[in-house]
Amino acid sequence: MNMLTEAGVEQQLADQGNTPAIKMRGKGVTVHYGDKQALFGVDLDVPEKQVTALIGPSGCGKSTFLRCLNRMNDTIPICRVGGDITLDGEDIYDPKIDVVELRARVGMVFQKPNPFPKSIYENIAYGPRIHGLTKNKAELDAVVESSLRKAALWDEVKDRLQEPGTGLSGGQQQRLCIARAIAVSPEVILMDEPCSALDPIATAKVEELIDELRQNYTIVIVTHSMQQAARVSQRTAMFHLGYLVEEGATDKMFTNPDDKRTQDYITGRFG
Amino acid sequence: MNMLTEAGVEQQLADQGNTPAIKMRGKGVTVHYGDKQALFGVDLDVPEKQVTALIGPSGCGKSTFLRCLNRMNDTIPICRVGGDITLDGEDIYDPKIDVVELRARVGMVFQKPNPFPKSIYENIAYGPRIHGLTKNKAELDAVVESSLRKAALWDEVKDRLQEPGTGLSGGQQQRLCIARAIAVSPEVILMDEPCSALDPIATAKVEELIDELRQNYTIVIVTHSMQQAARVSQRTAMFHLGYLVEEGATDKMFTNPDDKRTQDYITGRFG
Amino acid sequence: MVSYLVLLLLVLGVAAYFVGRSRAVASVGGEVSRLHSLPGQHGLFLAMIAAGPALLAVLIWRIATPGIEDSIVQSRFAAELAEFGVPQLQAFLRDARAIAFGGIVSFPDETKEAAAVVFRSLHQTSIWLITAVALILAAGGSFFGYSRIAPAYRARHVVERVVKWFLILCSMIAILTTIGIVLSLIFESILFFSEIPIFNFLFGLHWSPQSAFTGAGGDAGDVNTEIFGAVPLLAGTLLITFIAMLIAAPVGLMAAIYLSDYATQRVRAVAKPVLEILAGIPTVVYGFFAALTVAPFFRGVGESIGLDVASESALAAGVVMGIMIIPFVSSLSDDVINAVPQSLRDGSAGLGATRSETIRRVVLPAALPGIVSALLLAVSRAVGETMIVVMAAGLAANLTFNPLEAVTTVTVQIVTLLVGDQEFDSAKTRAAFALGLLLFVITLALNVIALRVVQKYREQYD
Amino acid sequence: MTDTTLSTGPASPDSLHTGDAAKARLRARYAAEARFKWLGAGAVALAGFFLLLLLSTIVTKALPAFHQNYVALEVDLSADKIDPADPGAANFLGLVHDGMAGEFPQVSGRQERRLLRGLVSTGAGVMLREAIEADPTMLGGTRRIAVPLDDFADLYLKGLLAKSGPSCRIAGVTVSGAGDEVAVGFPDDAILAMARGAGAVDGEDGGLRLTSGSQSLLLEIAGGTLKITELSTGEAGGAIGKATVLEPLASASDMPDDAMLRTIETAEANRKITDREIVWLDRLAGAGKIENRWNTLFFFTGASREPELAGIWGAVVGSALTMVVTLALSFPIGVAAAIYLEEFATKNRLTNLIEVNINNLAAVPSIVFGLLGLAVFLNWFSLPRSAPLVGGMVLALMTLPTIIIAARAALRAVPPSIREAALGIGASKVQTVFHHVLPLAMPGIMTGTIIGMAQALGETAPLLMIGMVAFIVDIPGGFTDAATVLPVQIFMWADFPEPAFQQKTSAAILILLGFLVIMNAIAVVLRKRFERRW
Amino acid sequence: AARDQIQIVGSSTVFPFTTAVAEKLGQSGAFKTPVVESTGTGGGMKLFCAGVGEGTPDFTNASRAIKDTELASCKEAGVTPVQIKVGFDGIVLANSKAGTAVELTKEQIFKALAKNVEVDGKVVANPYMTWADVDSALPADKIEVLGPPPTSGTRDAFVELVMEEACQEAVEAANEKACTEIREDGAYVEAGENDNLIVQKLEANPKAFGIFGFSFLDQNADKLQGATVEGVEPTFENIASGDYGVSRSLFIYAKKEHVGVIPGMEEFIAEYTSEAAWGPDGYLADKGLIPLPEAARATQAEEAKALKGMGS
Ligand SMILES: Nc1ncnc2c1ncn2[C@@H]1O[C@H](COP(=O)(O)OP(=O)(O)OP(=O)(O)O)[C@@H](O)[C@H]1O
Ligand SMILES: Nc1ncnc2c1ncn2[C@@H]1O[C@H](COP(=O)(O)OP(=O)(O)OP(=O)(O)O)[C@@H](O)[C@H]1O
Ligand SMILES: [Mg+2]
Ligand SMILES: [Mg+2]
Repeated sequence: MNMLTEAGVEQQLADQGNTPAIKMRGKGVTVHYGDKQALFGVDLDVPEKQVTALIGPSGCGKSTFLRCLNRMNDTIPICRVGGDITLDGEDIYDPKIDVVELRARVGMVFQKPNPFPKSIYENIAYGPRIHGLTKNKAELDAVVESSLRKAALWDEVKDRLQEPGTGLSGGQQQRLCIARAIAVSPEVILMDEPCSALDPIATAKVEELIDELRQNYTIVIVTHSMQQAARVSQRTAMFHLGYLVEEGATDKMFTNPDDKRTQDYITGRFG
Repeated sequence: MNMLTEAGVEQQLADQGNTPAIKMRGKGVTVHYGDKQALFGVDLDVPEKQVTALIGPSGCGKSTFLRCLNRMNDTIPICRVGGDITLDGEDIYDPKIDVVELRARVGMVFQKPNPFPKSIYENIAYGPRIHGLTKNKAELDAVVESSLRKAALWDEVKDRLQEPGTGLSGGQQQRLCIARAIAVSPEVILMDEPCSALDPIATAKVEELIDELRQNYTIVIVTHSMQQAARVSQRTAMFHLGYLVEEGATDKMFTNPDDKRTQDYITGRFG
Repeated sequence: MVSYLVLLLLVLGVAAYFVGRSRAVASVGGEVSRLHSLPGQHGLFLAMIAAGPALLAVLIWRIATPGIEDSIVQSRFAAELAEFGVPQLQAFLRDARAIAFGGIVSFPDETKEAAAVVFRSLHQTSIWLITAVALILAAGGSFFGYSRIAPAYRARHVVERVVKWFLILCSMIAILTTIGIVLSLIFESILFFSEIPIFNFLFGLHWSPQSAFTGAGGDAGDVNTEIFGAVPLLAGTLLITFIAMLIAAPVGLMAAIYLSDYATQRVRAVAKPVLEILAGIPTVVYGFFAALTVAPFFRGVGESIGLDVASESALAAGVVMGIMIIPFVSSLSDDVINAVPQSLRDGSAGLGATRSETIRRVVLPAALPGIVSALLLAVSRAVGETMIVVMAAGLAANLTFNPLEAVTTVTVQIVTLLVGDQEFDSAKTRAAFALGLLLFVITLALNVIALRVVQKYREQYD
Repeated sequence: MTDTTLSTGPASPDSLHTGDAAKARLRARYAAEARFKWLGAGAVALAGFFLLLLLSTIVTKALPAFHQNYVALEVDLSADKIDPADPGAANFLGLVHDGMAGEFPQVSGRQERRLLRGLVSTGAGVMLREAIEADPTMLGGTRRIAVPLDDFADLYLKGLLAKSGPSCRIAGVTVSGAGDEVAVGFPDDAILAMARGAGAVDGEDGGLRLTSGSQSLLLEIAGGTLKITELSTGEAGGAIGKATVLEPLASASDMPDDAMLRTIETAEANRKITDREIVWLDRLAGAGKIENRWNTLFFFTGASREPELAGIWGAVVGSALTMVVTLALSFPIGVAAAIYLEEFATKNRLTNLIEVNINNLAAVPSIVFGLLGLAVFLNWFSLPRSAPLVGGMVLALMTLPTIIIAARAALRAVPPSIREAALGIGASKVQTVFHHVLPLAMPGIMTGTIIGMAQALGETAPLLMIGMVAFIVDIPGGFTDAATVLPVQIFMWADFPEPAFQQKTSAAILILLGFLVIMNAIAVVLRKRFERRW
Repeated sequence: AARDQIQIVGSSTVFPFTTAVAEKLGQSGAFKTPVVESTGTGGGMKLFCAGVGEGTPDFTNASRAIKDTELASCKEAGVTPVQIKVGFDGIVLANSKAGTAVELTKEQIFKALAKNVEVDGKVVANPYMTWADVDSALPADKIEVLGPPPTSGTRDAFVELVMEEACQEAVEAANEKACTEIREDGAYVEAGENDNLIVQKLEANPKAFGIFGFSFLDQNADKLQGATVEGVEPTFENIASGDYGVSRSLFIYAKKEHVGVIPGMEEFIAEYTSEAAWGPDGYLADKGLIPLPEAARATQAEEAKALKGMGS
């Protein structure tokens, strides 16, 4: 799938330069919801096997950008996406591209937990099943268990795997959705505020998980917690009113941002 | 409506003792979801015109308790509530009680934002309308505006009041639900993680709002952020596995908790 | 006159609504929020209590007076009417009324003229009476309601209780209908079973109530109890319904899925109502279609591959019936499928599921109860259909599960027996009632099972 | 944490979703996807195809019924025929028949006169009377009045009864003799071949005989028409034969002339119209006295046993009245019952019982509802027979389960979070339901209503028991007047022996469908407005 | 109060004729057009005999004479029916003109359609599959006859007039009951009461025969041909003269108690029994009703006019 397109070459060059390869790249991404423009020409690279955090005030377009990365916006009829977004150098909005494969490779945890009205077990097993990732029941059981464990939910639900996922508490549902997403082992995981409903301990566990996943996966996370962004991400991008204000290594962003707005936002002096 | 029940007398006594009056009181509250018990005899007083924070790990029963306070659990068929809960000394589970009135007096912001599939304006205006809080359109407009302003959403949506509330970003929806709840001016406001999807600035604004509301209203808030609990609440209750672990003045809870578990949880050394 | 009264009461109701509202508002000095209930609810309450009882009284009057008037006139003219039979009496009253209040007088005479005078005066009196009663009720209700309006008065409760009782009443109609149906079937059925042993009826394998009335079969008492076996009919019903569902369920369901998840909005907006026309085409048309187009077609196909297809076959009737009930499945399912929240579809799509996987594994299970309802409704319709079966599958009660043969259904037999030329008090006609009852019991049992199943597999989303 | 996750392993997540195995799986999944989609499209197309098939056959059959042929006659309305003092007493049909006779003064025999009279509709007299009642100034003098033709005459003129064959000109035909039978002579014997082609049989005398089983050969000559009955070879290569006079020649004497020979391919025995009638009708048509009018009679009159007079309006009104009652009862009651069961009732034995009951009612054969209506509404409440009020009530009972079931499914599909939202800000249960849940469930409820009403509109069986399967001429004026409904009318017409009713049947079906479409269109528009996804 | 519009119920066979009369009465302008329902003879009798008064019909059509039990229940409810025999309905066996014309005897029909027949002195289930099996002179086509169901009066008349008669000659040993039974192995197709459908099915399948009333043959004379029975062709004249043996009488019953109560009843009877209606040239003949012999018409009209009640 890695074709030697221009982007591909560029990526290889990047590889040589010892900086991490670029897994996904957005160039001049614009999004309209009907008449309302939600993103204005966002250029953002997502480096491979790193965690990229998207921060910014509520309504600035973080989720919108995130949903562009695996074309979830396709499901909103009034939504139109412009610009280029590539995955491994390939344009994901190319008509030739296969969105199903794309979404299998670029998984997503949604902002509002949306468990299926099925049992907890079925919620997790769904992805591996449709992708045919496991050969038998035992393997599937193992995947379900390890996914739930990683999402720090196993202990709470191990005795009630057959109960409906919708009967869980808010935070449990959120973790269920995280477990569901990682069960299919995507290359890129998009997480929209994965810890918003979680208590500090669960949050810590999810952050640990993110750190662990980073070894093999590329991760993009939306968060409102500066601390969290600082803790888990290597790169941070700051959005404001639909514009990408600034983007760079997390250390730098949090210590010495270029943009005044970033600084204000991070220090909580915004608005 | 204040009948001189035993509880009422008690409350008056409490008033004399210069401690704040008890607005709501739970005694031995138990909740079962089907066979599963979610709350085990919780005793908790909610003092009037103060902010009470409920903290605890995910799935410990915070939402469940909160939902008992305005009988939202009635809507879950498998849910059974035991024990006594009083509002102004009156048992709210008394068959004589009018749940509608109860809920008008005890408003709620849900954990998952659930705007009506109507326009933003209608979302806010609905409550005042059914409670007859405004005399004319102008007044209603004013209520809508001030509610949205208080929830720090006005600037973002003032030009699109007629668009559907479901087309807002996650954080915007959450603020919309806050605005919707305060538009009916309930005596008690229950907020289930009202800031989970909000950025720090919006969070600060909501916290400000809570602080402001405290002048006139009683507030119960569920939060996962210790900082937030410390910042906004006067009293804190710590839940764990369906038990109320400890309850007391926030200052004390955060500096010198009685229970080991509280201490561990607050300092993030839990689990 | 009375229509003016009704109009007056309606006006009063509307007025009461506004009065109640403003009174409620006034009672709190404009501070509406201090009211327990909305001003509108107070208004509604006052309107209901002011106009409701009076209107009810008028309604009762309207239903009751003609009878009362008639009996008064009858007793007044008892002497003249002594000789009259029922129809003459009725004609007398009809004509007298016609003379009194206008209308075609068929057989005028003097007594009738006299009676008309009585009618007129009676009517006048009764109008005055009801007017007085209605006004008293209205006034009383108004005062009572008006006095109740106070900030703390729970007008909403009253209004909502009325609403709720209305709702309960409406759902009770289903029970009443059921009782009515059972009652209208049971008496004749009992008579039937007194002639035909119930065992023979339930388990008999032979249905052929041939022996006719003219000379054949001897006396009425001499009934052959072996010819009323319901099993072939049930088998036929099952067969045809099964074939129909074999068409309607997949086609309907797939159509619903296509319309709700694949088709563009415009296609859906057109296709759905168009398909719904299928449900409204009169069954005679389907009958002709089945008998003259589909059946010969199947017969031709059958012959070409060496199968012996009867010219009336269960297949033809079933297939056409299936077409007819497609919209029951497609439209109702489409609505429930469409109602599954987008977030669930998003969740599945976000995991890399294809659209069809999302539909099959997430959307359909979530919509299952609704779909089952739709399917049940379609089955019900198929079970109850007659015309297509009569025209395309014939009336011969063969005990067979071969779809290429002629069969008949319970419903068809009920209709044929009821509209036939044989005398009504014969076992043959009564068999129709027994069949109706049997079908009722069987579908009841099936529905109980279906309810259990649905309750078990219900997935509550959100 | 035991990391047994995936043996394929997070070590190489790339291969998991982009490797060959994954590609193969994906291809299979896409094939399934495509199949699924095409199945869906196919299902819609199939259903659409069936509909089209049904509609097209109905429409082609129905078209002739939308026009009706009238004949314009000179009718004498002078005072000696109609007494101006009492116009009602006159024999109007007789006047029309006189007018018809006036067109064909030469027709004399009793049998023939009867045949001629039969060409105009028997309803012509009533129509004339009504016209005069509406406009008495018509009286006193001869008027040109158009009256409808009889059904067979009408069918013939529409080309549905007899097939005309080719016609050709023949020169030098001689006619001799007088009376009903004449002799004809032809200059050459080509006519013999034609006769043979027309199915003539060999007579005993070696000639050809044209019987009622063969095509008709008609000879138009000298302003009259002859029907050839016998032919044989004549002298000098010509042919001679005998012919029946269908229409007398203008000049009775022996005169050679150019003649038109026309054939009517359908043998007289195989059609419901005689040669004589055909000739008369063609004559009238040739004289421009036949008017093909838009069939207002069909649209705006009540039922009749005469096909040319039968109209659909009575049934349309009856259906409308019945549907009004049905809708007014079943919609609110159905929705209310559904709301109660789905939103208010606690789930217990009673509600389960009600639920099972409702589902079961849907399966009750519709005629049983008729029995119920007979027992309850007619016998118990003594409501009138054949009344739309009762019909509407019975159909409402029949429709209720459909609406309730659909409404419940729709209500159930509304996410609970919406209810919680409303309840949470202090809306009462009733408010929650009526303000939020019901509007969201409306599309589904509408669908149930559309389907239920469609079913009710097409139903006949339950009406049988309550007297609405009936022949009713008068247009109903209210809910308690005797009335019938469209499907009954269709059913009855489909069962009448007269062939002309077959077109009427199809036309009536179209009317019913039009009725249905109008009824649904309103509901569909409403439904669209409520539709949204959340 | 009583109605002012005549109500008629009953047989679907008589329905086309009674409706024509009703329409005529309505056209006269003096009365509302009577409401004529098609309920079947049995259902009609049930309604008719339910009692007197506005809720009950004034006339009922019948494709057979009232039965004793029905008359008894009429009496019990205080109803005196006035019987008027209005004409005959020939029952014909016909096929498409595209098929072969056949001449049948009653015995052949019996052999073709009976459930049990006598073969070599033994009563066995009907073994004949083709017409040629019945009689070698007949075509070698599969026997397929579309006819009315057992609930129909037409079927009863057919059974009585053809099957039983032939049976008594053919099967001496057989009990009476066997004579009335029609085969159920698919050769006889019970086809509902929509005769137009039968006509169309016959058109589509020239090898099939149909059994139905004469009026359908009459109106579809261009498509169908009637089989001769015992050498007699089913024509209007033959049925009227009684030469064609398979015909039955049609009746209407008037409710004597309602005469003089419901307007128009006498006029309706008068119209029905007028020569212009039921005479050989009347409009009912056009509709396919076979008139009674002249003398019978006279006595029937006489009795009807006098309202001669039954059993009184
Ligand atoms: N509808 C339900 N049916 C069954 N079990 C439920 C339901 N709702 C909650 N529970 C269970 O009850 C327990 C307490 O749930 P609750 O929602 O109160 O937790 P919480 O403290 O609010 O957690 P979180 O912070 O994650 O929202 C959990 O174990 C949860 O799984
Ligand atoms: N479906 C939609 N229809 C219309 N407008 C939308 C829709 N979804 C989002 N928007 C608008 O687009 C803008 C960006 O929304 P987005 O969801 O990307 O915000 P966000 O950064 O994720 O905010 P939050 O932190 O509150 O989730 C907002 O103004 C929002 O109102
Ligand atoms: Mg967001
Ligand atoms: Mg919670």
